[in-house]
Amino acid sequence: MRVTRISDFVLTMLSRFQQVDRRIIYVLVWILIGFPIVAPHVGIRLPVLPMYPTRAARSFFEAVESVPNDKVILVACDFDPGTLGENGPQCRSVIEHIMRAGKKFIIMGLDQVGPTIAQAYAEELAKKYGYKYGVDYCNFGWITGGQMFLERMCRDLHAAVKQDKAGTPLSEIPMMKNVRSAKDIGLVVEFTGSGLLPLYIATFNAQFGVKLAQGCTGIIGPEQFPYLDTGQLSGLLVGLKGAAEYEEMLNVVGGGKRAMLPQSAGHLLIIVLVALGNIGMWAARKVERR
Amino acid sequence: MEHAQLIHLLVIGVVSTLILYGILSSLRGKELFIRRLAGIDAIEEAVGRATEMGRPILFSVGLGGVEIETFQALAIASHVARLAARYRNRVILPVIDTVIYTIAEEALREAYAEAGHPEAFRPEDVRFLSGSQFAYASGVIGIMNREKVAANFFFGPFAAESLILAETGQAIGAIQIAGTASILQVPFFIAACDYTIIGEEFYAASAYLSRDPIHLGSVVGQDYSKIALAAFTFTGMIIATLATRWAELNGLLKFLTGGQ
Amino acid sequence: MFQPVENTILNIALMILSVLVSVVFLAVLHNVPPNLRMRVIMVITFIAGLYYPLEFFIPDGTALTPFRNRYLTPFLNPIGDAVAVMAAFTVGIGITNLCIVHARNISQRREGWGNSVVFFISMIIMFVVTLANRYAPNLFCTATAENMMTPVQAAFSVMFEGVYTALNATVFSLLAFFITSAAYRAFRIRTAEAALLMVGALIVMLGQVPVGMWLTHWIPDESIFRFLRFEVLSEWLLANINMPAQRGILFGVWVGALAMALRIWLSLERGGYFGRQF
Amino acid sequence: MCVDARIVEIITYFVAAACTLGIYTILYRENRLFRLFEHIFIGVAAGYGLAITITEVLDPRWFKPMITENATIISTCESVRGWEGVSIDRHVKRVGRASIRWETDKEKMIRYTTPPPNWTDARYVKLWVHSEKQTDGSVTMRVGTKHKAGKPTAWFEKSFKIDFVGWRQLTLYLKDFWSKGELDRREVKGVYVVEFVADDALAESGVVLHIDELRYCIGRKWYWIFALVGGMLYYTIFMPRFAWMSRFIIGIFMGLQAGYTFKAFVLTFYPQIAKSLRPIYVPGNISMTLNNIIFIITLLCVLVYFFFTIEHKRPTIRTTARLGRLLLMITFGLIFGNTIMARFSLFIKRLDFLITQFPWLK
Repeated sequence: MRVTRISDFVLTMLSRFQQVDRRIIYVLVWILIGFPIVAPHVGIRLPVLPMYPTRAARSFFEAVESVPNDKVILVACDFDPGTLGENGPQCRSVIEHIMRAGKKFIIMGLDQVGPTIAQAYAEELAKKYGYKYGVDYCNFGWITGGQMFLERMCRDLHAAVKQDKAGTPLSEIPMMKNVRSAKDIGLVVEFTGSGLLPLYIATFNAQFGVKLAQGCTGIIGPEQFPYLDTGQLSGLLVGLKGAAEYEEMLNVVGGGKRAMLPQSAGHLLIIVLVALGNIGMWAARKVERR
Repeated sequence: MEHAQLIHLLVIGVVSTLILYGILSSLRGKELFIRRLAGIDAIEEAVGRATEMGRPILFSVGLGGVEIETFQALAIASHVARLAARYRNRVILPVIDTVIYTIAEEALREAYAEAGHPEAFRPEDVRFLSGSQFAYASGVIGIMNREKVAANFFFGPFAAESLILAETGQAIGAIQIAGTASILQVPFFIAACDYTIIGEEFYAASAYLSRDPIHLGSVVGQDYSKIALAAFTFTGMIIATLATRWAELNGLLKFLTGGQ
Repeated sequence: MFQPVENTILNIALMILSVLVSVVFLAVLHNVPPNLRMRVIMVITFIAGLYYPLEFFIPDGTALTPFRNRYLTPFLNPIGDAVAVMAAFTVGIGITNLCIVHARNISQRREGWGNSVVFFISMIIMFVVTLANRYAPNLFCTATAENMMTPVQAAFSVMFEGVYTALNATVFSLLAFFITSAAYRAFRIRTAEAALLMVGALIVMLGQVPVGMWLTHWIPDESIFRFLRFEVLSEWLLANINMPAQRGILFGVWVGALAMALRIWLSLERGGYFGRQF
Repeated sequence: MCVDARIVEIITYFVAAACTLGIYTILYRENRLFRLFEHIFIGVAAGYGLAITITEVLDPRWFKPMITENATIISTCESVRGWEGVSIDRHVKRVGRASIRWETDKEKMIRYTTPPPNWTDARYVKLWVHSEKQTDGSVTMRVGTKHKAGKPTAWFEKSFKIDFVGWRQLTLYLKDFWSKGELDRREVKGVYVVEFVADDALAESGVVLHIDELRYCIGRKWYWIFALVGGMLYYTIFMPRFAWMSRFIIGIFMGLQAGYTFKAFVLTFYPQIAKSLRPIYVPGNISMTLNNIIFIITLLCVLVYFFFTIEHKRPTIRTTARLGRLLLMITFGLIFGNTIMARFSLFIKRLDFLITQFPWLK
């Protein structure tokens, strides 16, 4: 095919982008996502991408900051290993912020696994911030009984939850002396992959006016925005992005920010491929018209 | 909520009466109209193409267990099998649920008999692959590649494995039709299949194909119910708007939302 | 009438008696003319269909509430268990079908029969190891020190974490590749619809990663153009277009499910599996 | 012949790595290695599924209720915790490593203070009692139960004679217990103490008794055999003469499923309608009003798209349906974009596993 003009040559080259072979795409995915993960292990330091926290994440941060010192924060870990990938980094960075802000907090959860994982995070961070179990934080463990039980907790914490996860009665835990009911709870932060928020709204928020903030997975993110608009939620972290935003505000590098580099690389790959595909299609149509 | 509120009883009562009214009026011979859905020609064209290439057809009901959506999908499978049986073409139907395996085997055997070629039906084409989602998915893409299927049909409830099946089918060049009510999987079927039927469009398609009075009446009854539900939602919104002004309406609103 | 008993022999006797009664009942039904038999099955489907609605829709504080609390609500769990147990018995059908297909491959030396042998070996190993891990974990040696494992536990760990969970997670992770190639092929501005599909996806993608946010972070957060920032636009679209649209689809899907439930319950369903005479 | 966990970990890692890379070969094209791992996967899944069906469904929810007594341990009598007035005895024992020793002459009454509270379905109590010699005295077992707050405690008790030597297992039917105080037998939820009182004749004889394996039982539920009969009906599908029997059981299944759809409609779908009842105009909040208006327009357009009985001829219907389809397309684009991060993290986790779990790197 004799090439009459340079533009014809360029167009035919571009039109090849219309049909990139799928194996090339797969190799690109291996490289672009694989490299950022392998690099740290072979000593290559990678840049950490800046995050721009959304308003919902910033109000989550302010909600934790604004809790008066005489009140405690309830950390509700209603997630299981399935959504640990997203809820884990969120929970860990919020606990680190609570410790840095010097507030007391209680861990609990409507799921068996959540409180255990949060306990591991708390113990690991406690060494860094000098937090002592029983004085600065404690863990009620797995709570069963759903909404009715949450309501009983709001009215009288000691009557509802007789002992903590390790079995020591609440009366023997120093920090619980002046924490009797929902009046002494400044904020409830909930981490979950399933729609459990209405349970907390109906009890803590609606009846006792306690502020609520949530860290949820990406899939159920859209369902939680209406609660932000109505003011029932005073903060929302969505998926790994939410965890990365919180870590940015804490300027700490955690699970969220570490994942941002390969995720960005992957997303960029798709955007570039889509662009090339469209350019290729446009070029091919141009060549046919000639 | 252990037990229903009154509003739930009313809504289900109205919807059920409208559906039964649709069915009864259809049984009494009332001429009913359903607009032709593009999905139907796509099904016939796909079966025709597979027969020309002399390659088998693969039909998957996804993660379908004993549930309503799976029976709707099996109705489509019977229709596809009747079409394929005319040209003695094979329909491979891998399943994930053992109860559905028994029902699917009978449905296909009967479809081939109805089309006049009972001997063309091969029992081992209806296969139980595995009870676990991704073992099933890896089994199906194995079958697709080895049998070099020419047409894929994905009807019924699907989850994350939808794109594994559809993308592999696209890679081997099969013509693919999908229809599911699993909304989160529809985008991936749109991206990888030649034609995607959304939500209960595929149910109306099967009613259109079978011309069965009960099915036609049911689709008409369902349309009446949707109009009723839309009207109910709209009036509810108006009441909610007025409730911001007149607080007494909040009681009515609470009744309508079933005490939420 | 259905009360548990204490002594073993009586228990076994009653079990045998129940089996005999069922066999007699089925034999009687077997000799009944087919269309009468079909009526019996239609009646049974109708009664089975009555249980959940009655239990759920009889409100509290009415004349029927005591009836519901006495005869319906207590059976919620037993019926759930019974359905699960009867469905569990059908697992045999699945396994027999699998074994027939693979046994035929081996006996007729069909191409790829080696894999069928591999299928049988891995099935039997996993079956034995999982049962042993549950019922006889310390089969060959009992007391284990802190970081020691019994052979059965070791085998189960290799088979479960090493094979089953690894294969599951890997097949699931294939989606990362397939989603990329599907996006590349599908997001082409061929028609208005395909273009909208692409635009929707691109906005959400850019709203999720730092690069996308960086592109529009120069728009001040307080200005009225705030919604043009990718992450804000993506949140807004997800909440105000995606949610109502999904709800619109659900209206049709659930009305359709109700219609089919009505037809199965009243045995109005025709065609396919249902149509055949008995 | 135990195995060091460290070695098992290394083997598990390499097996998992082999499986992972084996499956990834499908990305190039379908090949023998992928076929091998596909069949391993289907085999392992079949074996695991069968084993799990037995250990999680058939054994606990069918076989055990049908064959065993469905007993609940009140006290294993292996230690004195919760007991008052007794001592532990490691020599004279019936079950396990120890039993409870009760010198009737020193302690006229012994108590067990931490029994399981919920005895609702219990039908009889079983316990092993050992006596040194035959006596004409008897022991009364008293069970104290507290009902809702404010109600007085109710007691129910039964006595049994000690007219045997050596170990004997006693079965005390709860319906034969004589009850003091108002007791609702169907709702026995507040049991807080179990006492054994020796009568005067026994105390004089000063016999030393031993108690072991104190349990309350529900009994063997023979009627669960019907589930086996129901399950077997499925297999008749392969026998044309009896195939109607499979219709019998599938009819019941589908009836239950159809009935449950009405309940699911209310529990799963109706909240969606309830959440859509939003005010069209929200005083003082322009953005919320705008959002709600767009919400309503999208909902109605998508609904019109799904009408099948109206020909799309009339312009109003046609444009609304067209707008509905476009809104649907944007929605599917949004869902697609929203899922990408989750799918990439699956692959990131696999790579993370391959690299960080590498035995010598950890």
